[in-house]
Amino acid sequence: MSTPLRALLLTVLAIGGTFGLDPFRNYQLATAAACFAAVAGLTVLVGLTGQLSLGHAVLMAAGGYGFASAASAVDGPWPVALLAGLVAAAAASGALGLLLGAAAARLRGPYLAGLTLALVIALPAAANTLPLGGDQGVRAPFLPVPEPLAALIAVEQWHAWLAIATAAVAVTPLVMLRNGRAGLRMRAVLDDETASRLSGVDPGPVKAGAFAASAVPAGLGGAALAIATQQVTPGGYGLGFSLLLVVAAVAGGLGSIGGAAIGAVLVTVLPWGLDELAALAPDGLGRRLDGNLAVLLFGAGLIALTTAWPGGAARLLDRLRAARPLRLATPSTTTER
Amino acid sequence: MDRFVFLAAAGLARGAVLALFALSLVIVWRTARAVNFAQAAMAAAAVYAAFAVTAATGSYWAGLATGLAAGALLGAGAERGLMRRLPAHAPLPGIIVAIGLVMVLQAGLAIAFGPEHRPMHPPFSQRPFLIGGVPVLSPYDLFTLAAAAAVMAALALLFNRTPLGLQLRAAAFAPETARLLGVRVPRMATLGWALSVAAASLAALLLVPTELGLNPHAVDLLFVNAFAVAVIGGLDSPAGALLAGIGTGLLVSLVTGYVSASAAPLAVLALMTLVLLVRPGGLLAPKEARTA
Amino acid sequence: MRTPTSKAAAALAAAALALAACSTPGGDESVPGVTDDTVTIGTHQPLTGPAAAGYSTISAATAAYFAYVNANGGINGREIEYLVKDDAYDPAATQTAVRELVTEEEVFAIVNGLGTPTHSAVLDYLDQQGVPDLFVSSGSLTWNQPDVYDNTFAFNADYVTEGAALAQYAVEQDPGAVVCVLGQDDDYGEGVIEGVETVVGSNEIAEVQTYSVSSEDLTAQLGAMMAAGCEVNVLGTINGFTAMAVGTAAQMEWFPRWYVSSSGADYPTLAGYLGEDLAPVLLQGMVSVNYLPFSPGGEWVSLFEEINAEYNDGAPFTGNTVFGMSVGYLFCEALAAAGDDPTRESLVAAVESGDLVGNGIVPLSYSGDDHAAYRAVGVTVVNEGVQDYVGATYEVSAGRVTAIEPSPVPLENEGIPGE
Amino acid sequence: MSALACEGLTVGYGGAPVIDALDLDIAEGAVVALLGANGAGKTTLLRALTGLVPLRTGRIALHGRDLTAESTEDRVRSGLALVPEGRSVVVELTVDENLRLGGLWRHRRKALDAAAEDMYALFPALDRRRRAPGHTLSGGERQMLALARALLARPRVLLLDEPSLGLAPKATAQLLGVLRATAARTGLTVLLAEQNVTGALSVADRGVVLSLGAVAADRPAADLAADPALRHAYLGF
Amino acid sequence: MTTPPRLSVRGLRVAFGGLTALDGVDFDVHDGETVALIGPNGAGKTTAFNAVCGLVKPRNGTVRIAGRPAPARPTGLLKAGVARTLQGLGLFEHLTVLENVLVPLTSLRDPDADAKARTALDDLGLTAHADRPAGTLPYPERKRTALARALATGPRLLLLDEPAGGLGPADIDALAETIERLDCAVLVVEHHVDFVMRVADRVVVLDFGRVIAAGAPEAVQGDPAVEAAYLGLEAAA
Repeated sequence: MSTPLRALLLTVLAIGGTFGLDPFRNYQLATAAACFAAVAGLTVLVGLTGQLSLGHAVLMAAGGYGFASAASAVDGPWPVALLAGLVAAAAASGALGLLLGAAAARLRGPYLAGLTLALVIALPAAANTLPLGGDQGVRAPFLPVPEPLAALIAVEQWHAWLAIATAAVAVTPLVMLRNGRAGLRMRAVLDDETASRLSGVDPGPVKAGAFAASAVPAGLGGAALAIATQQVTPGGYGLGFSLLLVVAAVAGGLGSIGGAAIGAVLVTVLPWGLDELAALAPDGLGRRLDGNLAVLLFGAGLIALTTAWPGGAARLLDRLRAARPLRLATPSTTTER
Repeated sequence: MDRFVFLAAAGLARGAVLALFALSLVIVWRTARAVNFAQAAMAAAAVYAAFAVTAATGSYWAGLATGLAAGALLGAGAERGLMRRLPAHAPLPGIIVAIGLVMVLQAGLAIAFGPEHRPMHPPFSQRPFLIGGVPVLSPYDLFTLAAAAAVMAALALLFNRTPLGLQLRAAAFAPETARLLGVRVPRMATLGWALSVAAASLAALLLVPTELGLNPHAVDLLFVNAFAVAVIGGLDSPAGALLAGIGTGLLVSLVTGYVSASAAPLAVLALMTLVLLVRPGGLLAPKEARTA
Repeated sequence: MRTPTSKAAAALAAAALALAACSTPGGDESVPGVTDDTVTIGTHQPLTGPAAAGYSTISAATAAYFAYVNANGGINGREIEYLVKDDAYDPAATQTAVRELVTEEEVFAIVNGLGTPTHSAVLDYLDQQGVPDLFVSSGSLTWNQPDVYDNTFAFNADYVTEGAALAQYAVEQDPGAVVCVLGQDDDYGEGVIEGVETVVGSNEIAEVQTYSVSSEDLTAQLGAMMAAGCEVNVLGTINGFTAMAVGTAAQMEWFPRWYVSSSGADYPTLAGYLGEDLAPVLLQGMVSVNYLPFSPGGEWVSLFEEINAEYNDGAPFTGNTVFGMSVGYLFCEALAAAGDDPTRESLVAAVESGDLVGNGIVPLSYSGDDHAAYRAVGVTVVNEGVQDYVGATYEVSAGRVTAIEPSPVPLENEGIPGE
Repeated sequence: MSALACEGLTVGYGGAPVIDALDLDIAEGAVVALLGANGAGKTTLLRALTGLVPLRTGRIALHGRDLTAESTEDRVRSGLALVPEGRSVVVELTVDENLRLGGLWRHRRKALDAAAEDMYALFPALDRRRRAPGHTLSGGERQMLALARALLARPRVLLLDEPSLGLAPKATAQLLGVLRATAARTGLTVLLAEQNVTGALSVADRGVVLSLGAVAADRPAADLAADPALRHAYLGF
Repeated sequence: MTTPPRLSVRGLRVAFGGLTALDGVDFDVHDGETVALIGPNGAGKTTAFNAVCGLVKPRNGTVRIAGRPAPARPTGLLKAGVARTLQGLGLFEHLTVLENVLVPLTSLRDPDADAKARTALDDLGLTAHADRPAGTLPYPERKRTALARALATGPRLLLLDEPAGGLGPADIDALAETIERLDCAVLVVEHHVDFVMRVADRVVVLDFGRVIAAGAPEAVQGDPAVEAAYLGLEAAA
């Protein structure tokens, strides 16, 4: 089945799934869909080209700011505003990604990680210095349920639909890119730069392009989040969130889109679940565990995964499936290199 | 002019701490080819240890010694327990494990000690000397400068003038050759980590009394700025860390004083981007000596 | 479908099923959060993260007050269930927390959500859902927009009011002094600066410095202010940075007069930062403004101290304790006024009625077209380690500052509102 | 007495073994030339002996003591030294630092100074360039430095991998001369892997020819030099 | 007017720090001709290859391909019809065999990439392995994959770096046949002398970065300088 067709099917399936969820779960699903888009971009970047970005939250924020400002500026029916917002989100994050990519092509691992780290830290300062609304951020327009559907579904479900559709629009081209010529070239560069040169693949542009290609889905993820939350604030895209995206990518298995989906759901649902659990603990302890327990477990999981079991969740599925001798058309890469 | 003198002096003290922390990153890079993204969390944990001992004994110096020892132990433990198990020649797993360590340590500290800011008191007065009516540096600033300078000098001596330093450098540059010459390379990596985190802990111990108070995130900003400094100076270059540390300290102080506090992080980011685009290996990157 | 994407489908479907199994939305016609014997309300507070140090004690105090009320029969026979969600001062987490409170817990109202950036993130959502959004814990002017957000009410005196009152008192005490401002680089600092400007004129502030909450120190800012010859420093700072500003200046042997906004002038908290030995010396004469009854030995404080001892494990008694319990009192008053069968509409109507008096030292100003709580503040001064009102009280409206008489609300019925 | 002995040594990197069930015994004080075409397994054997590549099977003994389980560092400290092929000079360090690095575990400071001076006397070309950074050295200088560095630790068994690689004939002659003289003076046991057959055999007592990871010939050097099979193994003509 | 040689190298000089790897090397390869570059280890053969491919920057000298200066950009080289194998295989180990062959074809944006890749695999008997990751294949198949990747683009100049290294006699035989069938210019570096003698039309001998002999295989075989280079200094005397 072709990728777009499969994506369509999955999108319909996911949208159908929203009927089984109450409003709060639908809100969580929308958040997970937004994270999925960003994590998919990140996992392709890290898994296929070996470049680690600690700053994908900022790319999401760029998309969110782009969406919010463009969609608010458009004075028209909601589909027009939505479309304008998404285009602006892709443009803003893509432009930032291209800039980062240009730097990334020149930098080795730790230098790139350092640059992206500094970028995350500078976001609140940038929000205060540039016209981005400071700590309060900017409002994204509220998209109410369209009239014909209003009796049928709650607003959270509608936003979940929009977020899922946005994620699909973000991830489908990424999958096609990854399975196509560009993905092949990225993996070639990761495998052996010298052999790549001799095969006519210039590592620099490939790495830079991969960064930009990874930034656009992240930006659209930011747009999806803005749809669900109607707000873009620098505080929402801090270092903690950026690291959570890395956790999701690693947990799902670097390079794996399906893994990105698993990872995104994991980082959305697990902290909430753990906090519910912490609430059961005695008051003083509960308050200390609240919020911290999830981070502690994520950190421990990240360490365990990387040291003991580098393939992530997607690899586990592979292994379970190994009983049936099926091979993936595109082997995903691991952290082993 | 008064304002400039004052800001420059404040920047110098801040720069010394930055340079020391950046140097700690250079050390672990040079001895183990690793960037320790958990440096801030480890240093914070070491400061908590120092805080506890100072609170129990009443002695700043006992706390300081405990903090350094705790830092060294944490560094050695992280290398022995985690980093050594990772595949060599690939930076990514090390970075990811370090990020995991940050999450574990910071959440663990928050669970153990709560989110409160715990005030730490400096061992010397923070009342600055007035020169021509302009407050310049306080005794504590001088202590900071002296401690940072002494440690940097001691590390320079260690690395460049002692057999141990020679082994540390050889193990980092050419591990296989070093092993063939009887150098216990794994031990050197452990030692490098221990030295590095101890140095970072000292920087954190010097910094925290001038801050709002000790909390699990107290060292985060220092780490990010110091990382920028190390990258600006060149991860391989101790002299670069020193130079870029002082320079960045001055930059932050002057931008904060003359422009605004929120512009300072942007100024650091801009400086870093500029340096990396012009010299991707940092200001004082050594010439690529290796050909193979 | 043997590709990684199919795994996404499997995962999403599995997650969807798992989530669906957890709960189902309620669909009855009753008032959300209200039963015959309970009223459930919620809030979002920074229990972890950078702001936890300054504010995590507020919700504990509010909860303690509600426990006291519940132990004495509740309001109109209903006990108050107070659900506190941690948002770590992260707007994204606030979103999740508040949506969970509204859709999962089906709370009657959100009470005392804390923080400008955090609460801004849920303002529209609460408005769309028609959830009463009472007594927001922030001095931003955002909460007072009855035309846009008809269910949202502020609790703090706004920052502009505080800045103006502080500047007015400074000008009266010390005409001709060089006035400077140090403000946080957000709406808090900006509000205070704006308030000061309304009194001294927009170009008359000798030096304006800002800091960001992630700052390591204030040395550069204080140095610049000292060099500018500042004599009166108005601070729009949170407690930690007030302490740092005062401490840093003292280290420079610089002792200007400090005029501090209420959010950063809680004496017990500042003493915690500065140390019990230094605080009375360094904070001597520090001017601030407030509107809540925290005069030591006053009847409200005595009651709150008892409640704190009995229902809050004797946690340290600070301005946050008074603040948290006062919010609790005001909510109980509103709930009592909302009738025997309260609805969201009757609760909002009760607040807008203008009949609520609260427990402040100045009148509450809620009405149908004003959702600000306090438009007047009283001046406090620290003297020998005791922070208390000095009598000067100002009302700020339409950019004008007028002196008024304080009108403290007496304690009635052991601090439990009833009809 | 045997200085270095190995039994049933098998080494491989996946696939077929590179060294296949190899036995070798070198008497104390002997200078043995290890010969064989490219890919015969000479380098792999030397790396396996020093523990740089793991054994699949077999055991290694130095002066009767089993080394098989020891790390490279410990083998070196037991007196086994390897001068690896190519540029093993640490290019970031100076000549003097490189040289001293060889003896740090062995000597106290004073003794190290003296040992270093001995080496400078032996290799005057290095003496002139003590402070020069490693990357400025020529190929011959690098090879001399690597040998001097290995000798500084006074090993009991010295393994050399292609010391003549990239060296001019004169330099090779000089290097091998120093080696021969040192061995004769100190009783050092040497295993010398060389493609320069004539040069190697001129200093060796015995020659071992490796082919496909196994010993193809093992006899006194003088006999081997005249063996046409050896010539064919190298030149194919 | 004569056609310029497919590859023309003039006065090539390459140095790494103090090491001179190539010191004024000249040679040509004409269309339809197979030239072998031989010499002892470290003579500079691979460096010469790298200089032709732009992987190392020469200090002096020119490299011309069909009369034009060799392009520096990776795609340019490929478009100029130059393909190369690497000594250490240089396969994309995590890519399948088919993907390995596809990479250079996609670089050329060849519309028939898939068909050409499959033909190349077919020619070298790799079709059965097309979908296996290259790193999992046995050594001879990996070697053939590298060759297939170089051949798939239909090069006018093929550079083969030790193509026979590590192969058994049967595989070497098959390789020789493959090379004999090619009609493009081939430059090959190889130690396996029988193989060189079989496939080469001309032989260029390098030693210490200089050309010490060049000509027909038989002529070079008898050259005393070559013998000296291989067997060492004593033979030269």
